[in-house]
Amino acid sequence: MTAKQANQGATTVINGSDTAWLMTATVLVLLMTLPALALFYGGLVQAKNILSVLVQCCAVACVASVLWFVCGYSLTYSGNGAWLGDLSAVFLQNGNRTMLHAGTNIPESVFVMFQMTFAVITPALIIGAYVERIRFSAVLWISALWLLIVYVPVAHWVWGGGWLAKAGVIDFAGGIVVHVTAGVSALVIAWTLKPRVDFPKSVRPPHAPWMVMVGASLLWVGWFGFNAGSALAANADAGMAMLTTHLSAATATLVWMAIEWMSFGKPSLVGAVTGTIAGLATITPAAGNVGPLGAVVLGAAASLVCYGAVHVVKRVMVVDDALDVLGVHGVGGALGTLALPFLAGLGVGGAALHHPVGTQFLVQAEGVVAVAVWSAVATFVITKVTGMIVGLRVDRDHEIQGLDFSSHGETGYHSGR
Amino acid sequence: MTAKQANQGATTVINGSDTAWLMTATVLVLLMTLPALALFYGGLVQAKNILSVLVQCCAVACVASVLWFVCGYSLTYSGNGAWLGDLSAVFLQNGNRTMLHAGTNIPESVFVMFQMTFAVITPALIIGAYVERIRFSAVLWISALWLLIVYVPVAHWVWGGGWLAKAGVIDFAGGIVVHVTAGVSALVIAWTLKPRVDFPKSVRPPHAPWMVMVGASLLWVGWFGFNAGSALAANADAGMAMLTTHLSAATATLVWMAIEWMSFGKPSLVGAVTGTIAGLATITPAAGNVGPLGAVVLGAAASLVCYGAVHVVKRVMVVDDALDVLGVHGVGGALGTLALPFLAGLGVGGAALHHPVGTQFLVQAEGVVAVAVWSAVATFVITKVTGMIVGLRVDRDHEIQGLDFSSHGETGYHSGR
Amino acid sequence: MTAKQANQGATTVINGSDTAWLMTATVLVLLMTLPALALFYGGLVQAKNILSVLVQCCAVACVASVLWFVCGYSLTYSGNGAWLGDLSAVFLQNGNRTMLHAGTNIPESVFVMFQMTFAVITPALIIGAYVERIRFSAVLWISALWLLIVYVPVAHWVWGGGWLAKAGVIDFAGGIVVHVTAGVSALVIAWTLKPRVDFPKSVRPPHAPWMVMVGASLLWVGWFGFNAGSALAANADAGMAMLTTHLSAATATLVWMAIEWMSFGKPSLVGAVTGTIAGLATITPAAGNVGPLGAVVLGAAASLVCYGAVHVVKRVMVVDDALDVLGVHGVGGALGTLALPFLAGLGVGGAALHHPVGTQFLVQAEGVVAVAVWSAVATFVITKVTGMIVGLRVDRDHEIQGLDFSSHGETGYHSGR
Amino acid sequence: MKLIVAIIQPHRLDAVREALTAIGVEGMTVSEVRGYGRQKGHTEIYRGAEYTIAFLPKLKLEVALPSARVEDAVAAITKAARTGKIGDGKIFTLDLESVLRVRTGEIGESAL
Amino acid sequence: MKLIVAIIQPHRLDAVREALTAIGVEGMTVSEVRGYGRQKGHTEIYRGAEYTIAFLPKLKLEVALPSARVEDAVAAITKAARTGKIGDGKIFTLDLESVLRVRTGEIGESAL
Amino acid sequence: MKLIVAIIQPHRLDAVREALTAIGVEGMTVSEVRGYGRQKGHTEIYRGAEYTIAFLPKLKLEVALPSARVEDAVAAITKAARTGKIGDGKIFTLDLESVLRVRTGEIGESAL
Ligand SMILES: Nc1ncnc2c1ncn2[C@@H]1O[C@H](COP(=O)(O)OP(=O)(O)O)[C@@H](O)[C@H]1O
Ligand SMILES: Nc1ncnc2c1ncn2[C@@H]1O[C@H](COP(=O)(O)OP(=O)(O)O)[C@@H](O)[C@H]1O
Ligand SMILES: Nc1ncnc2c1ncn2[C@@H]1O[C@H](COP(=O)(O)OP(=O)(O)O)[C@@H](O)[C@H]1O
Repeated sequence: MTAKQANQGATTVINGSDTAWLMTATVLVLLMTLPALALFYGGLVQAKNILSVLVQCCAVACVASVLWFVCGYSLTYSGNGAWLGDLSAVFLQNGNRTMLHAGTNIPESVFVMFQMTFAVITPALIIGAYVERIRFSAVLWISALWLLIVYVPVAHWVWGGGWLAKAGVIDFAGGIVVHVTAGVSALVIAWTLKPRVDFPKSVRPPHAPWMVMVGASLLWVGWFGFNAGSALAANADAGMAMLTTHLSAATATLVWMAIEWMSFGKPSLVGAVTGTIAGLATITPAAGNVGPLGAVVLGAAASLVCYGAVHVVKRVMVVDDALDVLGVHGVGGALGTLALPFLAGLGVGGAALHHPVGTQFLVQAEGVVAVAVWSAVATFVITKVTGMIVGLRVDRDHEIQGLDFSSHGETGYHSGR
Repeated sequence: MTAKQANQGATTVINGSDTAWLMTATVLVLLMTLPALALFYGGLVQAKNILSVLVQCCAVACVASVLWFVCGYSLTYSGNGAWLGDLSAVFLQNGNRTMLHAGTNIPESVFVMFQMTFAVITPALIIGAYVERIRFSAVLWISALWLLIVYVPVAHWVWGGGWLAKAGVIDFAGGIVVHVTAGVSALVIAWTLKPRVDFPKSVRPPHAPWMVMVGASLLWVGWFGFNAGSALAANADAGMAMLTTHLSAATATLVWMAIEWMSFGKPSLVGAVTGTIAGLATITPAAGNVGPLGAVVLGAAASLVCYGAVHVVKRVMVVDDALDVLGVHGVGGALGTLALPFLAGLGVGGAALHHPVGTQFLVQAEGVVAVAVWSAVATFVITKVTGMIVGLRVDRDHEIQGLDFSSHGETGYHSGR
Repeated sequence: MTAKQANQGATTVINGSDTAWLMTATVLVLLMTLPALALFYGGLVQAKNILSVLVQCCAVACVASVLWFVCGYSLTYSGNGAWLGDLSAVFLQNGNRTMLHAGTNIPESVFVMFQMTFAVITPALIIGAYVERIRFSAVLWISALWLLIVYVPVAHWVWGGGWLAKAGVIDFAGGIVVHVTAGVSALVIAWTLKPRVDFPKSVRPPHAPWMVMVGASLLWVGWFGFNAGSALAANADAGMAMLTTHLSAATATLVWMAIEWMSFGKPSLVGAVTGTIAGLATITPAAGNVGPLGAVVLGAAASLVCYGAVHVVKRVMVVDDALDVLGVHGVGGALGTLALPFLAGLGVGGAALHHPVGTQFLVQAEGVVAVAVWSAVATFVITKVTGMIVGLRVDRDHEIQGLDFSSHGETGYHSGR
Repeated sequence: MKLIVAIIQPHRLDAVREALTAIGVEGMTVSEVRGYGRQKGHTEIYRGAEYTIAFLPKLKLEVALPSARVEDAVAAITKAARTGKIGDGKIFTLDLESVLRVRTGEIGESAL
Repeated sequence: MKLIVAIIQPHRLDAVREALTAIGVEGMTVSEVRGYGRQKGHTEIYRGAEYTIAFLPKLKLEVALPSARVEDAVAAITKAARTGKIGDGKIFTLDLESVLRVRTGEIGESAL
Repeated sequence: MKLIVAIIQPHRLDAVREALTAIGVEGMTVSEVRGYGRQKGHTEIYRGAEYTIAFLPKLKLEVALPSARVEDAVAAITKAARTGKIGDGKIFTLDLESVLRVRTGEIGESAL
């Protein structure tokens, strides 16, 4: 994902194939947020809150896009700071339209755009933690602050040539940068925000499981752009990343179904696709280093671990991380990050690590822990500050009535008569 | 979009990267009609008419495709006529399978197919004007005649080397060819057709806002193929077009939300995504000439202007352009076309105009006016003629009962019990 | 589709454009199963079974993916056996990540992944035959055995260099390998499984025609990856395959609408999109050999023949092939396979056959018959064996209650109150 | 007091509500129902065959009101709901023993 | 006249309608309802936990008919709706004061 | 026996069911309805204009029970359903002539 990883025969002329593939990958990653994630999350909530989730996904995507243009991109990918980039690319005024992105064979515009889709989906993932009770203005404040204070620095550390990149951490497509940051922050927000009224008694099964499945399916295909695009080139690395991504997702889906089948005598649709997402989140950091065999092992581990994690958060810690952002994304991303040193060498098709296995594991662990701590602390402050500025929750009546009408003046389903 | 624009180092051998990207872009533009536009429009109507909108989208897409094959393509892109192409490519019998499209590096088949998806979505956009009351056979007649009498000549003028192309008008991806033609024609049809029963009293909020949002999201991602594909190559122009397209859409979404928030105290989902579409339609003609800064400015202007335009059409002119085709698409397309001369030089990343700013503006205005007039006159005649041949409206009872059952013998939602 | 077909200037270095396009095509073909086919089939069943169809699509896709990794790929594409491949690529341990797939210019990983998506959708197509009454465990058993006993050998015969490939049969993207195998097997399973309770009296119109249309639209765009991807390169063959695919689908849609219009006075949405699928299935084997004119003819024939075939199966043979897998897919695939020799030379744009027309037709017929017979016999045995191991049907009460709750513990639509 | 239960064509709802408010009946409850009667249902097309949908969409209106108002109300509903086609619906009148307004606990006619 | 209100299992609707038409009762109105009773609801699975859905889908049938026909109708419904499992439902009978056919204005039994 | 028909705010359903079971009323039937009354509906925003939705979502609860239990039941429902805001709903009581349990054929109070 870092320019370095893709720096195979960098030239001074644009490579058309890499450009074609990266534009395609960009389309796929935006699709993951709009509409894939929106459908996945929207189907999981109650019918009276479906529209609010969709508005939140749109709004977060747009806020992140504009901030990325203003200074997010610059602070992430400019300069050589260990902690943060510089301001040489604010408002994307850093070069003419034919400029090549250093260390790649694609135009700067394509690199900016591809990375933007990552900056869009990461804060959007957090939506799953606070749905059905948050004030809409708080969504905007939290997302904006979070992008600049958590996502941008962490992305710089890992992908922008910062201290973790220098330490040789491997995070191919965002196990740390995307999933650990989003997962940990989700837990902190959910905990600060307090549970939904009558949680957990009030919890209802998803109002539209079919919508959850459609969202998950689009996330699956979109993830090919997310992971295979992270090779930043149309080459064998991209191809293998796609293959490992798919095998991990398929295996994880089957394993989650098996667990439910054994526990309840029936495998459910929502369970199956939750396994899919767990498998995809888990392979994300490792997609560039493991081979097919490692991907299958990782996929199986993903469902086993995430299934347990969801239980722990919801029922042991009793935190209302409504749609299990930590349990599925955060834990999955960390698992993949920590397991990859051991799986990279399993069978053929893997790629070399930056360090010997043991050392690599320690570096990976360092990355996960440092990023988790930073995400937790910063997000706590962001949430408290937002609470002071605009307040965090809608009032009880509005929550009971549903956010669709109370916050957006609309109704999800009109019989039309 | 014109061969000229893409004519950078034309060769006699097919360029694989350009071919790969254009095939991808073709897929994305077809996706914009099926199912994106169908969902966007379908969600906006009442539940009793949802299926009729979907049938209309399918039928218009197929009729346009077949006519494009028969003679539409030939009349648009063959020969050097100022007003119309020639018949040398009727039934696409103009060359063998490996033929290169002149002035590009892609196969003729790919160029034909990519342009076909534009010929498909343009008449489909007009559907928004006449839903919930039109006779299905009238949809077929109007769409077929309109494609040959309005779309084909205008596309030839602007993209086929016709008089507007010679005059140096800039319409990168269809602000004039797609949005002005569709928007103006929509108004004329809506006005000729008369409003829906009890309009505006009978107007109901969209029956499925979630469906509107899913359609809008797919239009957004599809638009990357529409605009970035219009570079006809996998290069920096395509990359910048994608970036400007995205920034305009994101900005427009936020601005429309802000307007509603200030006007009604609540931003709605349908409003937000209407802003998205306004931003996309507005950047369309300009995507190849403005830089990131210009795109953001254009996006903001899009929502401000289109929000007002929708109000004027619906409540001042009181024309039942049911889904605001003129207000959102027509006005947006015209705005982008007229504004691009002034924004192309804003910040870095833009591309040169064909004339000095002032002259370019006059040429742009000439194009918009000429095409608007032609669209209005021709569409009026087409509609009247269609009215004589098959009649324009279903009878009152059928309109009240809903077109799904009365015209197609189906019901949109079966509880299944 | 076979390496041979794509073997135009094979090299020892990876071709970036072909790789970019094939990765894109892979994404599109997976999209055809998840969620396109799931939506297409899900909308056709009753509301109480919608989720079960979605679970079946997910599960079949995952089982096929894992089996493809284990040995399916190896047995299909390794070695030179006339009947079956060898085990040299089990667990995909046959080479390093940069390995090129022999006879193509793409990485082995991309070829494996692209072909996997075909192995995923083929057994998924069969789901249409047994929905609303099958036991979920039987779905898993049948799909797994079917993939290894029917799909893998047939794919080897036709695409893996087996006896039919040697005989010179032409099946560009799977008229025989995908549609004939799935269609014939669907009939056998439906017949063995017996009809749904009270069939045909109990048959209800689709519970969500809009969902059927969305699924069909996504299948349409996905099919561009399926057919144009089968050129295994980003070249003129791919471009022409996309063009012929689109023209066939558009024509077939219009013809099916015309038939219904004449028969019932109203064209329906479900009818229109059924025509679309018939047109797509029919062009599949021929997409690489016919030109635009042939594609239009084939599209028209598709709807005429498949419309009749659906009637014969449902009302003459009275077999409960619930969603018409044989009538639409099987018959369409066979029709295209048998017609292509005669249409390849129609107008310009076609490609040469491997034999003179007459001989080619006989070879095509041989392929269709041999594969149909093998599919029928093997599937019958597979179904019987599965019946002994886990039983084929849910009990009557569960069938009446609906599989969503009885087999998966979920409800499709929660009003949320 | 009486409870009027009226089955009407879905698209007549607004007209009926206006007719009732016009005569000062300000409250009503509506539910979506499906009806079967002389109007024998309709047929839908599905892949070359026609299927009969026995039950057609109707709306059920429930209006509680003082016995004295019943006649006017029934007349108003009839007038507003009639299209003259089979399937226009029925108006049933039942005896209503008591009414209570949840918000205030008022009972009897004052609760209407 | 009487108004029969029957709560039945959704999948018994067709059988009940046929049973009623068989004895010449040609009109009825159906609504989708959710019921709670001895049959205590069911549990759905969601991410490793089971949730109880208290109310189960039922159908409510409303049939207005002459008092003389009530007995047969109740018998017919009972026979057609019974599966013998908890949750089969109830049949309530209420007194119906008057009926009017919207289309024609006919009142009383002739309106049925 | 009596049939209580209560119109309540959707989100009060669980509370009402608990209140009823608490006093030993174990059966009820619920339907989704839309209501109009003093609470005049609400306005939704659509592309720069506000539209009035006259009918608001409510739930209709039907509870058949022995006449002796009516008072407690009405009291329980009132208490559990009240939020104090306009639109809380109504409770109607009708006379119920007979009840039959489909599963067993039992009739009268024992069928409840
Ligand atoms: N006996 C009945 N009991 C309850 N509802 C009835 C009865 N007869 C008719 N209905 C309702 O009235 C509607 C219209 O009745 P129908 O006989 O079809 O037309 P019309 O009332 O114009 O003769 C039916 O769809 C049904 O909902
Ligand atoms: N007291 C009641 N009032 C209204 N409806 C009731 C009552 N008791 C039961 N019902 C309805 O009848 C249905 C079946 O009742 P239940 O007690 O579950 O089974 P059974 O009637 O076989 O004993 C319930 O789901 C509910 O809809
Ligand atoms: N006369 C009536 N007949 C039938 N239902 C009524 C009547 N009046 C009110 N309702 C129902 O009761 C609900 C609440 O009544 P409303 O007058 O809005 O509030 P409140 O009862 O608190 O004064 C309405 O939405 C409607 O469903």
